[in-house]
Amino acid sequence: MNRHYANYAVRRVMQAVVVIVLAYVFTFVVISVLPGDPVTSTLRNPQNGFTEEEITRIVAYYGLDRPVYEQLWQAFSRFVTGDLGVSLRSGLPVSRMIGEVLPSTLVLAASALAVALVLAFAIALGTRYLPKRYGQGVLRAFPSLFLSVPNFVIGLLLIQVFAFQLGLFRVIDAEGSLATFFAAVALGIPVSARVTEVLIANLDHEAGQEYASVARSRGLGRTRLFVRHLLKPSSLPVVTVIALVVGELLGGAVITEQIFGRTGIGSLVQRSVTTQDLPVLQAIVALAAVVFVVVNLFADLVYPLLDPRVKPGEVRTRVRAEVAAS
Amino acid sequence: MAPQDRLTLDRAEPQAAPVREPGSLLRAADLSVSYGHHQVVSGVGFGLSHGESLALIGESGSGKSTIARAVLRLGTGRASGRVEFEGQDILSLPERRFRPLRGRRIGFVPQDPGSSLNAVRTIGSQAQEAAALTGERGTAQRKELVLQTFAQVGLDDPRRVYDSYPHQLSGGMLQRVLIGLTVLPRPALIVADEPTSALDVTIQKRILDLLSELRRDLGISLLLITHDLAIAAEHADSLVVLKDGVVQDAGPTTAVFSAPESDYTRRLHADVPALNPDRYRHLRTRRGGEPKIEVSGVTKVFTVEGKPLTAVDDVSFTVAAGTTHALVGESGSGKTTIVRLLLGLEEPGTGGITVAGEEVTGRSHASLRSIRRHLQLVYQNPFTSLDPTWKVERLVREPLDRFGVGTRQERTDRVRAALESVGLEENLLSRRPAALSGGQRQRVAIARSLVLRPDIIVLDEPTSALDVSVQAGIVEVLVSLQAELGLTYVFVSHDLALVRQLADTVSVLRRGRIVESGTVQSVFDSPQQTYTRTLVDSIPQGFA
Amino acid sequence: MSPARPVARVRVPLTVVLSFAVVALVLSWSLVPDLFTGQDPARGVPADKFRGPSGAHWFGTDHLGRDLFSRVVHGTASSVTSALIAVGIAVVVGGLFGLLAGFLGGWTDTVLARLVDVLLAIPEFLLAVVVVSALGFQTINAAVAVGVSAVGVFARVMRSEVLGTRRAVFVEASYLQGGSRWHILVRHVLPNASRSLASLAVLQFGYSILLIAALAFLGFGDPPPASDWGLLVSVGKDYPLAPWLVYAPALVMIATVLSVNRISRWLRKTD
Amino acid sequence: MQTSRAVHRARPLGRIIRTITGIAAVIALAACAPGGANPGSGSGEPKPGGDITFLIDSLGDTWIPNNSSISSFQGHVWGHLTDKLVYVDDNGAVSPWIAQSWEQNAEATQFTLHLHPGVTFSDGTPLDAAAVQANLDIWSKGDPARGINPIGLFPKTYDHTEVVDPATVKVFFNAPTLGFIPTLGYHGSILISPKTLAQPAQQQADLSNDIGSGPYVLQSWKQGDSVVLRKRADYNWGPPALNHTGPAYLDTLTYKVVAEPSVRTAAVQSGQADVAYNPSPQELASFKDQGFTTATPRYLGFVSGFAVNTKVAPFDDARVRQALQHGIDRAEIISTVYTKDWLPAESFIQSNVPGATDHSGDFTFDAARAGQLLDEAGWVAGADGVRTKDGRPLELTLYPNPYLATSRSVDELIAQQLGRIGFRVHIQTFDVVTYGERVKVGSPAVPAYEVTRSFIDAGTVAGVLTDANRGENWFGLGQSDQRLVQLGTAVARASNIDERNGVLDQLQGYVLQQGYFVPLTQIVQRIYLQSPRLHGVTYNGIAYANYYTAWLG
Repeated sequence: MNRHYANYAVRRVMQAVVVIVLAYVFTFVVISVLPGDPVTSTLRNPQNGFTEEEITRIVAYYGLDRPVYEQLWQAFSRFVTGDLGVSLRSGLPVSRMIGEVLPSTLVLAASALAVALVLAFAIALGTRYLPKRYGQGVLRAFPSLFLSVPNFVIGLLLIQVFAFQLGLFRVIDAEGSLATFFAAVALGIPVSARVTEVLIANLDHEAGQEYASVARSRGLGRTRLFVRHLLKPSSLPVVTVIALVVGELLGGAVITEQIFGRTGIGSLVQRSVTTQDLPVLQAIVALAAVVFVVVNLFADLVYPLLDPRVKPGEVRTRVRAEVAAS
Repeated sequence: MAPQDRLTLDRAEPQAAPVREPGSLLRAADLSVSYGHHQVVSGVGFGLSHGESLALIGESGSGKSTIARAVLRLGTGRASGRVEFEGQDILSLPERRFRPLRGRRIGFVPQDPGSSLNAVRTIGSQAQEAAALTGERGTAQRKELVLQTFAQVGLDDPRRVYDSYPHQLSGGMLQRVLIGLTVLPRPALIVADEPTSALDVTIQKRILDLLSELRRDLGISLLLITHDLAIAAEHADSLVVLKDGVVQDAGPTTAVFSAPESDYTRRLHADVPALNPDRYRHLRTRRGGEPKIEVSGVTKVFTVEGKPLTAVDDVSFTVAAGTTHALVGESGSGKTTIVRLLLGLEEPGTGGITVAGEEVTGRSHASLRSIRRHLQLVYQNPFTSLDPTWKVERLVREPLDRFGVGTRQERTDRVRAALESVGLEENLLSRRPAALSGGQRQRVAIARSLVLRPDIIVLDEPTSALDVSVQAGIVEVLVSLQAELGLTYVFVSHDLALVRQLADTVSVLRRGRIVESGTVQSVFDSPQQTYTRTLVDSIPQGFA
Repeated sequence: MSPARPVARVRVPLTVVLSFAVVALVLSWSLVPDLFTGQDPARGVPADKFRGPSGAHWFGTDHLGRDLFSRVVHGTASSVTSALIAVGIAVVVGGLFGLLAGFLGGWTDTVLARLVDVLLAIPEFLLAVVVVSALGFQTINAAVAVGVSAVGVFARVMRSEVLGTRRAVFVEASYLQGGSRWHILVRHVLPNASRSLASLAVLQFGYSILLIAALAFLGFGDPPPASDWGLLVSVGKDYPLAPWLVYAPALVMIATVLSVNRISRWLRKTD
Repeated sequence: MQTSRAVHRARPLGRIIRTITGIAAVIALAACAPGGANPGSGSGEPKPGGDITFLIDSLGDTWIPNNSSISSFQGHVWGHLTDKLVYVDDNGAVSPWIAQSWEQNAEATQFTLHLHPGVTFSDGTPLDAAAVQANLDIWSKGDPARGINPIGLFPKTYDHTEVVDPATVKVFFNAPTLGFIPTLGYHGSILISPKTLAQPAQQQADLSNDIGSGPYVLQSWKQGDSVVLRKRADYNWGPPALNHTGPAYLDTLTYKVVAEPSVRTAAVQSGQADVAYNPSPQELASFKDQGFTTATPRYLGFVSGFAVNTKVAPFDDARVRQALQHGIDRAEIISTVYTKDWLPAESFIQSNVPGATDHSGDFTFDAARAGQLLDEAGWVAGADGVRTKDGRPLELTLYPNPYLATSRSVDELIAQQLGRIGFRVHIQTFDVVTYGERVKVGSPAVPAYEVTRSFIDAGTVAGVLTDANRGENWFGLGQSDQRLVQLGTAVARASNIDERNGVLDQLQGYVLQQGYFVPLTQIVQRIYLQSPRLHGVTYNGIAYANYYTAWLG
């Protein structure tokens, strides 16, 4: 197993590197498909009153007059050395812009993940304890409901009720702890749906397994059965799910941050898209891919160590399919 | 898990003192269990005394496992009636008071040892749970108890077992672990739900013997759930025969076995291969014709995780036209690989295979097609061998379409004829496999293999996924078709009793090698090898 | 033990019936909106602006006095169509990727697998945002973007289904029956692999409605007087004094997606 | 907002070298400005101290001064961090600020500015003639090689500046540039420390490196999120027109980005913030009823309206253009999309621009008249209400202007109104970037370009009418309309305000009678909802709120 595992680890790391490189190129190409360049089109706004000659000189400053492959090569060789380039709009180094807002998004994403996990485990636990006829059906409908409500509606609702009606937090102090909590709820609810679905499905699966009956036949009560037997095998796939929803947390942050007035990666995406600030957008997408790939790499490498049954690379596909289908 | 303890029963019954009479330990009366509106057990009653054993016999859907679970209150169905254990009606006990009985007084041995232990915890940590039922507090002492018990149930290296994860042990070892954990707290009763049906034949016998031994030595009563009449007769003092949740026959083993009251029991008796070695003799016309299949010196080596694994090692046998040759072996004996080699699905490393005079090895897909017209395969599991999206008519017609046989009308006629020959009604033509029973599906699979009118059919454990009575029907069809069409069969099976019923010649396989071969008569009556003898001995004899 | 499969009629739960009813209603809104509302979605009576829900205006009126119910009904076609486009792209492109990768294996599989990894590595919503920003801010482009962002998932599911089906015993059986690769691919692998893809597609339909709405909410969709559901919420949110402008279309959206999810779940169960 | 025309609207310039004294301006403005601009004044005395939070849609993209000073968003911050050479109030009146006085030659090609002594930037650098020279140069030319744009509307006729002495500069133009002095009060013309200007773009993009001389200095900022300003204790050179000396009253100003308009207004309503920028106009009435202050200052510039492309059929026909003018019900737009605070257009420039005259008679709403004009032009009403001519329907595509939040709603309403007289109106909306790319003046796809443009001097008008002197050629006429060319040239060449005003009146009448421009309403691009406890806010000529004079009650 050990040599096998080492081989597997090396192969996965190499795959991850290839994916990151391809993701960078893919994003660059997609973004550059855009006809014309964003700087020119903004400068042409008549209110600015620029002459064509002035525009040409400004565009040359940003290097936008060069062919795409040349721009890609330059941007990529800088990216490899950790230089993310300079924003077309703010004129600031992109790494500084991202660095400034990153902590806020990390806090939000981590809180949202915590909310999602607490919610998921609470609901899953509820389905074990509530009577089948009444409470359970409602609980089981939760993930589906969570996935059906647009996250911007959740956000608007939370703000309306908790900030304006009840005055629990100040919207202008978006980084405050309660404001962060509610933003995390808005962001975490759809994520929790994914975790809950997998968790409930696994709990049901495990509880239906023969070993659960056998354990009960050894006189184990419901709680000890849950804690000692069902919890671990059911929660292990959650590791993989968490790795998969990292992307969802980043994507959802675009809307959540906009609604809650937070300044983070999400609102930076929103700004750089509306202003076509390509270097910023490129850097964020590339970094998101790096984060996603690294987190998943980590999950894949750790999983076989947590679950004695699993051969490297096996469960991942199963859980992925489950998540995809949920 | 939903609570199943909301049972409303007469609880005014006095707490009778245990007496030594039939049913003094466990007595069920008018027991019914239903899932939703579907009643699966109706008014069943039986009794079991201290130190005795009782077998509940039935095919799938007979409700036997449901009853076992009702006794342990592990099932999800609603039970009504009465189940007295040591004089106490356990159906009406609140869960809180019943739970102490589980494990301590009533033990449970499950069907599939592979899935009956938590895969992410070590055997030892789960064994601790069982040891705790003895009241022993110290972990070290409990471990000592566990290790002793493991030794007692015949596990060679208790310490290694203790530290292992379930997937690191074989099925037989796991079943020993489970039995050990069950007897550890010295319960009064063990409920064993088909404890051996997932195991190889030789191990089956050893496990059953172990159970009987423990019962004798420790004075534990046994409630044995099984579909195998022969096994039941061998290991139980009394029998209850169930069909569709209703008792068909009950009483001491000798009585039920030798003079069954119900038709069902009689039919069941007749369908068990072990008890009727000569059932199909009248249908079998032995014609030692030309050799249809010749396998000579075939070896196949696979590479698994970088290591070579010899699946088939220098195997040779011939099958005469119109006869049945059986390949017998336990799991891992290489019998499936031989089938795949025969069909050209694998290339042998060395050796040659000739089918109907044509060399199979080293041929292209296209030229193999012509051989396959003569050579058809019936798979083990009819639940996976039929495309679930296709209808019966199209499933059976597929070989005709692929080989472009006849006109459309001719094909339709041949499909109908094939279905008729396997005893299926025409109205099934437009059904999909999901709407068929297991036996019907296997008949469809056989019809599909017949429709091209091949000379040879390879039958890869064609009945192992089916009930005995269904199996009997299928075997009947196979045998009469052979008589009618002069087919040659290669019959792969782990069930020696079945082989004895329908094969002419046999090769006994072990770890890829043929250990013994010859006519069925000679191999079964006077086995030369120890292994063959063990196999033959493991055929249940009914009650001895 | 052979699990006897009773030939039982499939019983349809009440919630599924309700879900089908909701979906049927929504589909008929999109096909024949005029049957359901007599009011012009684009022309309002400016004097009647910001009227709350009432008998005359079920969902109230908006800032130009237009009937919101009529706008929701007339916006259905665009919301439904764009979600269908998204699903179509995901199913066709993703399905094809998965089919080829799973069936051909080897180099094709390796190359496609890396491409799919890339699509999966970029967070779905971010990918949609990038694609829509490259194509231009219109609902149709948002639909394409959402479709592209789902290609990875569909490819991966299709691939694993194909691999699973390809290894199925009945496929080998067909091969032994003389079936060619093409025959097996088209007649056995595709129908079987598509079954789980179908319930995923239904699910993705609901999810696409939400994603396209989210893009519209951020201003990456069609502008008014179009009345996609997401756009209605997005425009409505600017008028906190008329909360129905947000909640009426939001509820319609939630009901639709919930129903679609329920149906998908049911399809998966009855598979 | 009530407009009172200032006394120095007509400021004689010319041969006589005239010095405007600060005192005169102070008296004049004290009389009119606060009353008009500050509805919240009057309760108690101003007192120092306090902090306010201003919620804004965005803080734009960059802080490079030249690239951001004219932004509707960053302009708020620049207005407090920096000073300008002159002050222009909401009626276009120009008064001294850092330039205490100025003279010009008769041809309006040379200007001499006399600077306020003792003014320093917050880094201690003196704001002297050299600093002004550096600023004028960078406004005019920018430095594209360093990524620094020029200020677009700065007169292209600028030649150079000479430092006469530390307190005097002389500015030279290569053609008459009557608009130079007013342009110095334009939001682009902010005075930045020469040290900052010498830095590369990446440094200038960091707001903390951008040093001004204004009443506030930067305390902290976070890109895309917020800017906190702290008052400068030694500030003592505010515009005399604002009637306030010494430092500002409020201790800090916090500009905080809240993208959702409803969240901004709700935050002010619930007392969590003091000012919300750009609330939805339709909700203003309700806020007023609840006791909140609303401000809708008009900037100086063009009204909201359409520049019609006469190259695109059928708008090559004056009768069709006039039908557009008469077919639009401005009162309904105001009552539906806006409030009573909005005024219908009287010309194609805002009525507070010096030189604007009332021509509303040329484009009154009259559906019957519009129909008649279309009949005369040969457009026949069809069964579905759409007029056709030679089989072609009467169609018009509108492109709502993304820089004006209400534009979308207005266009939807106009589509309904024009629909009644037989037009089929399509609406095509784009985001800011795509709009900039696809919707251009004179493009054949754009029959009616929706104008939103502020200017500080009416002379700007001359540059848009035709393509003479690299003009913007708004109406697609080139120089084919002799009369228009002639009027435009007269406005541009004028070296005297009185002379120019006369021509300007003729020009307005001619453009509107020809139907070249279809005015809608006077434009309010910046709307403020503010807490009732905030007093003393002033609004300048480009409608930015100034909190130098503001205090909390």
